[in-house]
Amino acid sequence: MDFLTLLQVFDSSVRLAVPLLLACLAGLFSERAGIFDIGLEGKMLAAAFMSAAIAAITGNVWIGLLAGIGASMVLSVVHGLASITFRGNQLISGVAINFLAAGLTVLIAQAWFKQGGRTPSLIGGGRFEPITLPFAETLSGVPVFGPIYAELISGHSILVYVAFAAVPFTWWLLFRTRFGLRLRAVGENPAAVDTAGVSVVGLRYAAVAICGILCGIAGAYLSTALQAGFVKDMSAGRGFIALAALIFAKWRPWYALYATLLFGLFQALELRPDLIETVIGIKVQGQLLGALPYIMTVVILAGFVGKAIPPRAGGEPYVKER
Amino acid sequence: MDVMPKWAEVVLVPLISLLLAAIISCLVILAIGEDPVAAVKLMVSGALGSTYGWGYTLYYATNFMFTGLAVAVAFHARLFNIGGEGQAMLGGLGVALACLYIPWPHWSFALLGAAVMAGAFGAVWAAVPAYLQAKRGSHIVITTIMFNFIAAALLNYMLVNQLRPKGSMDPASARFSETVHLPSLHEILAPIGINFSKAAPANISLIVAILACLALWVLIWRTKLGYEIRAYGHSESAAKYAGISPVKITMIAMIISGALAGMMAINNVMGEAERLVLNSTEGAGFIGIAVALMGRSHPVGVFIAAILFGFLYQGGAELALWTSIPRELIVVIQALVILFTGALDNMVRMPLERIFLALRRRDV
Amino acid sequence: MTAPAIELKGISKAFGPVQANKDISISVMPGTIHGIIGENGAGKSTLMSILYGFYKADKGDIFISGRKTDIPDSQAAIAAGIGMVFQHFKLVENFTVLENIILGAEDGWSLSTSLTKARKSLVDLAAEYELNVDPDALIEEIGVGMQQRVEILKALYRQAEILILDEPTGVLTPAEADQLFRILGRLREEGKTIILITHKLREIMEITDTVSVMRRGEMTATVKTAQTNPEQLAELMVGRKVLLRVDKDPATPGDVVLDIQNLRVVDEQGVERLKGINLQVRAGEVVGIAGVAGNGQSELLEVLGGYADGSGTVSVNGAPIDLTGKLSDGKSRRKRGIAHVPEDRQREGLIMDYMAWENTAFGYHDEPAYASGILMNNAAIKQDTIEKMERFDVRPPDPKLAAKNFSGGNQQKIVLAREIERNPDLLLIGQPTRGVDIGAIEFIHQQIVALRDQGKAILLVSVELEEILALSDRVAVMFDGHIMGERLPDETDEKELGLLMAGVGA
Amino acid sequence: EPALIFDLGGKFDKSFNEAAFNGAQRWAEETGGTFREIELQSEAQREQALRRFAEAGANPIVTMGFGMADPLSTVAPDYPDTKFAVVDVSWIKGDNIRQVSFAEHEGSYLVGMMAAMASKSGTVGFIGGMDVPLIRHFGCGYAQGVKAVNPDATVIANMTGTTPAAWNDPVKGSELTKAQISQGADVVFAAAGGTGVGVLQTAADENILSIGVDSNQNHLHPGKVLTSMMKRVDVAVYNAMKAGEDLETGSVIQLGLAEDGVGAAFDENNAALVSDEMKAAVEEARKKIIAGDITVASYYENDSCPALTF
Ligand SMILES: Nc1ncnc2c1ncn2[C@@H]1O[C@H](COP(=O)(O)OP(=O)(O)OP(=O)(O)O)[C@@H](O)[C@H]1O
Ligand SMILES: Nc1ncnc2c1ncn2[C@@H]1O[C@H](COP(=O)(O)OP(=O)(O)OP(=O)(O)O)[C@@H](O)[C@H]1O
Ligand SMILES: [Mg+2]
Ligand SMILES: [Mg+2]
Repeated sequence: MDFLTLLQVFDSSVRLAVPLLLACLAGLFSERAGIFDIGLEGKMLAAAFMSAAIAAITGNVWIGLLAGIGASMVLSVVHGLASITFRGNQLISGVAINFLAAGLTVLIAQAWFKQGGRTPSLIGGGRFEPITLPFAETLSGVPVFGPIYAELISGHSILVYVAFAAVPFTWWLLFRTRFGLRLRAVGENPAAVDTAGVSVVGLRYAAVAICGILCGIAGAYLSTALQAGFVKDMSAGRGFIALAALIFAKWRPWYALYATLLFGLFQALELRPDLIETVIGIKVQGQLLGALPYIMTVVILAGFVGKAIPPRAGGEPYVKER
Repeated sequence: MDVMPKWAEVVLVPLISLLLAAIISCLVILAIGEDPVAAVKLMVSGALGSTYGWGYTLYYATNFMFTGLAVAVAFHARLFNIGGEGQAMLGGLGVALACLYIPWPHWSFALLGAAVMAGAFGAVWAAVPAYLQAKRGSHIVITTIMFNFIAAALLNYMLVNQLRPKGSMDPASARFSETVHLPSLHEILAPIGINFSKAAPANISLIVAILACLALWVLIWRTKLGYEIRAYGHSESAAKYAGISPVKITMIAMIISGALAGMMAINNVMGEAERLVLNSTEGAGFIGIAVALMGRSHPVGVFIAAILFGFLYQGGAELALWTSIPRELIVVIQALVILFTGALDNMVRMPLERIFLALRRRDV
Repeated sequence: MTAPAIELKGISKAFGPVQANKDISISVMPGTIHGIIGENGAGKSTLMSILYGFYKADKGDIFISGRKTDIPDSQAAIAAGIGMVFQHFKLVENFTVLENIILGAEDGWSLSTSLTKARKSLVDLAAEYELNVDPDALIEEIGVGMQQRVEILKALYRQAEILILDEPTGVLTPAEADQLFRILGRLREEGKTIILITHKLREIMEITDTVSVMRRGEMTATVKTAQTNPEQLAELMVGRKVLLRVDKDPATPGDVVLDIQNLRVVDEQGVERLKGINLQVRAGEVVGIAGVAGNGQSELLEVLGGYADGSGTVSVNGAPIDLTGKLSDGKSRRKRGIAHVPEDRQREGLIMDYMAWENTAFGYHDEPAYASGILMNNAAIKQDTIEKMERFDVRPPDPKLAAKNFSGGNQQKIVLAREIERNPDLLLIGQPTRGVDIGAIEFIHQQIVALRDQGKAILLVSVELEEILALSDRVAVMFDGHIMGERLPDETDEKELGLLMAGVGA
Repeated sequence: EPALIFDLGGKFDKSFNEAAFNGAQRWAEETGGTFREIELQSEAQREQALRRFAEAGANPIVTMGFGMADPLSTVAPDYPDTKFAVVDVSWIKGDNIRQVSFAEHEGSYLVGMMAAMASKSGTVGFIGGMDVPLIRHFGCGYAQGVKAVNPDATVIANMTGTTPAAWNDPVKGSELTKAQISQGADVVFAAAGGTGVGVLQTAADENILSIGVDSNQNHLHPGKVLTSMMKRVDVAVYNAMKAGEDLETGSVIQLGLAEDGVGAAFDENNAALVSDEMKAAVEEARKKIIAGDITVASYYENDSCPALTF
């Protein structure tokens, strides 16, 4: 396997990892604040649709992005109402949101565009185009680093860089600011936050809102950067994989990066049976190949990752008086 | 100490929640330019207005009872089994193998044998994540999600490469022989003079599912094992104090859970399709999560929630048949029902509690 | 005349159908320590939580330094100079001490700035009040005594002028309690106002200036401490005369029931917690284990109770029991006639979501009396529960009430009833009266003595020296995983035991 | 009144079902008639829809997809007066059933030839949706066509997945395309429903050629889609509806190249991409296949493929 091939696989891993990463960080904010969220999938889907729809209508992908974030936020508010204000079951709320998004996106798409639940293909300014970073051309001649820079680092859409920047930012926000301290505390022991004179409800809504923003970007990335339009159910289970990555990452931002990159790598390898064949020497049977990312995840989980302890107050509504 | 009388909690709250979901659904129907009144009528009469409708409603409900119970029993041990889908797929494989390769003398033996196979296959598929959770601390939510994907690949391999009869392009097993045909409700009820629709797929598995509800009720609330499962679910530290082994409970609860999910296959694979098709579970494993949550993990609740979802499925089918309402609308209606009855129930409960409290104060 | 630091007028509060506070009025002068006593569930914590803005009162007004003050949330309370140390600490377990202290009282958005600043003032506070804590230790890794210091520091860091402490000594050793009182005295001298909730009349007499008594949600009396005595207070509290001493005859020890030889326990982190324990308990005697929390007492109970592994030999009635493996669990221990009242009733002794009757069978649920075949005999368990509740005076005597809805004292009675009535050969009992009111303490102590008098062996672990001295026929003191020595209660005193507990002398 | 039963993918799957819908729509527009339709949501609805429409007097009932084979053979005998048509099925029995099957392998063979001729690298790709025999059937014909032109050519074949989600995962389709490009492919054939949207898009973005499927998808990216493997499901549906109650049944209709049931699409969108030489070669092969001079091996008949392993 030559170096360039390796870079291409990594490049593919990055693209596949980015929606997972954004959704994973989204879940991280929410769950660190004690709100479990299995509705990541639905929010991503809603955002994918709305951003593509609005980008198609306005021809401006940035407006599309905002609209996508807005759609994801609306679902976040529903989740917040159910799980914070009305202290409902967070899992049920998440399940409902997934269904709601799956149904509504197609209904609205059909009503607006009459193209069978799709949006029109995005052209020109309706899409996020890959950005070539400065000197990518000039440096590509430099051995090792050049190709890495030109192939792997350069040439992604802006949202990819946003996603990667979100990792240190999340870390910084959570572990270096007052807001982060409070957010983590509210997921561990809301009563401590409450008696310290900080609003539990306010913090949790803030967390859920950030979750909405990140899911919104993840969805927009799918439909306006990776693709040029929305297709029904296009999130294709990525929200659930992100959830798995979140547990894998033990609710930590840097680990989230590693976990999603690993998942991305597995998925990228699945696309390259030829490489697997050259490495292990035998042709992997087709369906087995498809199952490989999931088998690898289980193996790694069982072999190398210890027990993951979720935020202690996670999943439980904060009830003072019964 | 409860603020509300039990009937209000059990009947009034869900009913009002359901009503809210219905109202919003009607608004959505209006918004896409259809007639909500006609739609509701169609759904109700289509799903509940005839033995035919009931036959389909109950058929779907049977699936959801199995998967709902599966999720519920794991919940009692505080284990979140998202793997019902994969376990049900494996159960289907078990049923297919039992029905295709064993010459059963009579359907009753076949049902028994197939149920055992389905349960065993489902149980094995749940046991691996359970073992990894108990012994290695691998989070069961991830492993069961992964096992769903792996199950899909395995089933695909079995159907496309192994079980598919030669010459058929349908990735499905051969049809099972007539001897393993399970009696439908029509055949069961005819001798006692009830004329039940012949066309509907509801079959004797419904009775198995109801028995499973009963059995689970007994298990959870009447047996030592159920007592231990619940104890472990409520407090692991206390369970240890009492000498209840976490490993044992995790394994047993998940094995029961997987077996129940797997047993769904006697309904859809053996009872309805009479062959194994690629997409036989159709998300029933995931609906099971909603059913269990809405049924508050109680077998009676699961039973009722399963019927509700059966109604939504069959009512939705009727809508799809006779109107041009897109099928996604039905998904939206399902979502609203789950949201209002399952997650926003306190929105209804809180004001009701206040009313009942005020009433009580006045009485005193 | 100065205005009262705190004045509550006509406070009422209901939790659903439960009227926790009824029209309560109270005033506390600045620079005093005001005690509040009352039975479990009398409404003490509720009243203080209202003052701290944790709950909102249904009715009534709050005046701080004579000014009517609205306290809709804890932020308002903090702003009004109120600090509170809750009965169940409100700390984030996996945060450091410092992080817990600044939580909600940070300086600006930057955490490091806040932490640096807090670290400085913490040093000052620690020096001023002898409240030494390691600012970088995680809460889950420090003892409850330390955790309490953190709670107090939290209040002081917020410059509280009024400090509320809800049952602060329940978890402290005598030495720690003494130190706490020194600090409280100090704060009083500085003119701060302190409200102290406690079940221990000795503490009330020792430190408070005035004391209020609550019963069933009402304030029944407020008296000057100097003008009252423990007997009177107890009677005010419980509504009947209470015996404040334990009445018991000398023990008549029989055969050795529990024989521990060279018992060692290594915890999950690989730290040796028990370093070779030798101890014997005979039939018909109570052996008390004294010691500062965290010196191995909990591990001793855990390994004997069957939920921690150990090495060495432990024999019961002459036959050894397994310390590791399958037969070293709670079930097997019970079969060998060992009953166990665990230290933490809420985490271990009870399933808080189970109803009382279900808890009555907990741990014994597969015994023939409660089960046949695979089924539980629920009717028999319920019947048994009704009888037990009556004999142990559990209130309310409702077998269908969930354990979490009983007060601490009554929860403890449910556990005791279950374990004692099994008629065990050996009873392990940890912290039997933690957080329990006087009336219940009296009852629990009587039960323990009665069991001893039936010729049973009892191993008692408690951080209450007073309790150890009152109940034990022999006292062993633990320090750092060792037994420092054994004493007879009549031939020792709190001072000597205190030294042993600190690892001094032998 | 005729009825149309779509397969699980739903009416707007951008390929198979959508083609059926277009056929029905064309019939409705031309005749002014109306038809009933249902988008199936579950397996159990297959039989249900058949019976309900039959009972309601719909005739003929046109159904889509191999999944209908088994339910149809159960239901059809119960309604002898109703005519049924089923697309993509050829192996069941029934006097009142018209089975329509397409020689997808033949059409795929032709586009495979074009792919090989258009390819400069000698490597071409195939991206299938869910791994089912039908899709292997497509891939198998395609690979044979490629090899016929260039025996040394490499065909890279990938399936998107093993669950129905594989039909609607354009993101993965996109990545598969990129993966194939990095292995040297410069033409890719997508037989993957909604996933194909991503394949065609990425091929256009990356400046390689793509081949559409089922309906003519050349217009999606003019000048970037080499051709489309047309499968005239619309015609089959249109014809069935047009025949109405007189639908001829009891037979298997094989729609191959001869019947123009399958074929490569040529229009102004791909005119610039198709050389005369290419056109001529395809035309010649078409004739030879019709004449029986070339046999394209069918995956169905062999359960394996001479030119490709799955
Ligand atoms: N959050 C709550 N929700 C509902 N009821 C409550 C709540 N907190 C307390 N109660 C009820 O209010 C009453 C008073 O409780 P409170 O905690 O104030 O008693 P207490 O005097 O502090 O008792 P203890 O000595 O056990 O600490 C009890 O009957 C209790 O059951
Ligand atoms: N949220 C609540 N809902 C109902 N009852 C409550 C609630 N919180 C506390 N209680 C009840 O209030 C009473 C007193 O509770 P509190 O929290 O003061 O301590 P406790 O449970 O008595 O524990 P301890 O034994 O440590 O005193 C108990 O009866 C408890 O069950
Ligand atoms: Mg209290
Ligand atoms: Mg208490």
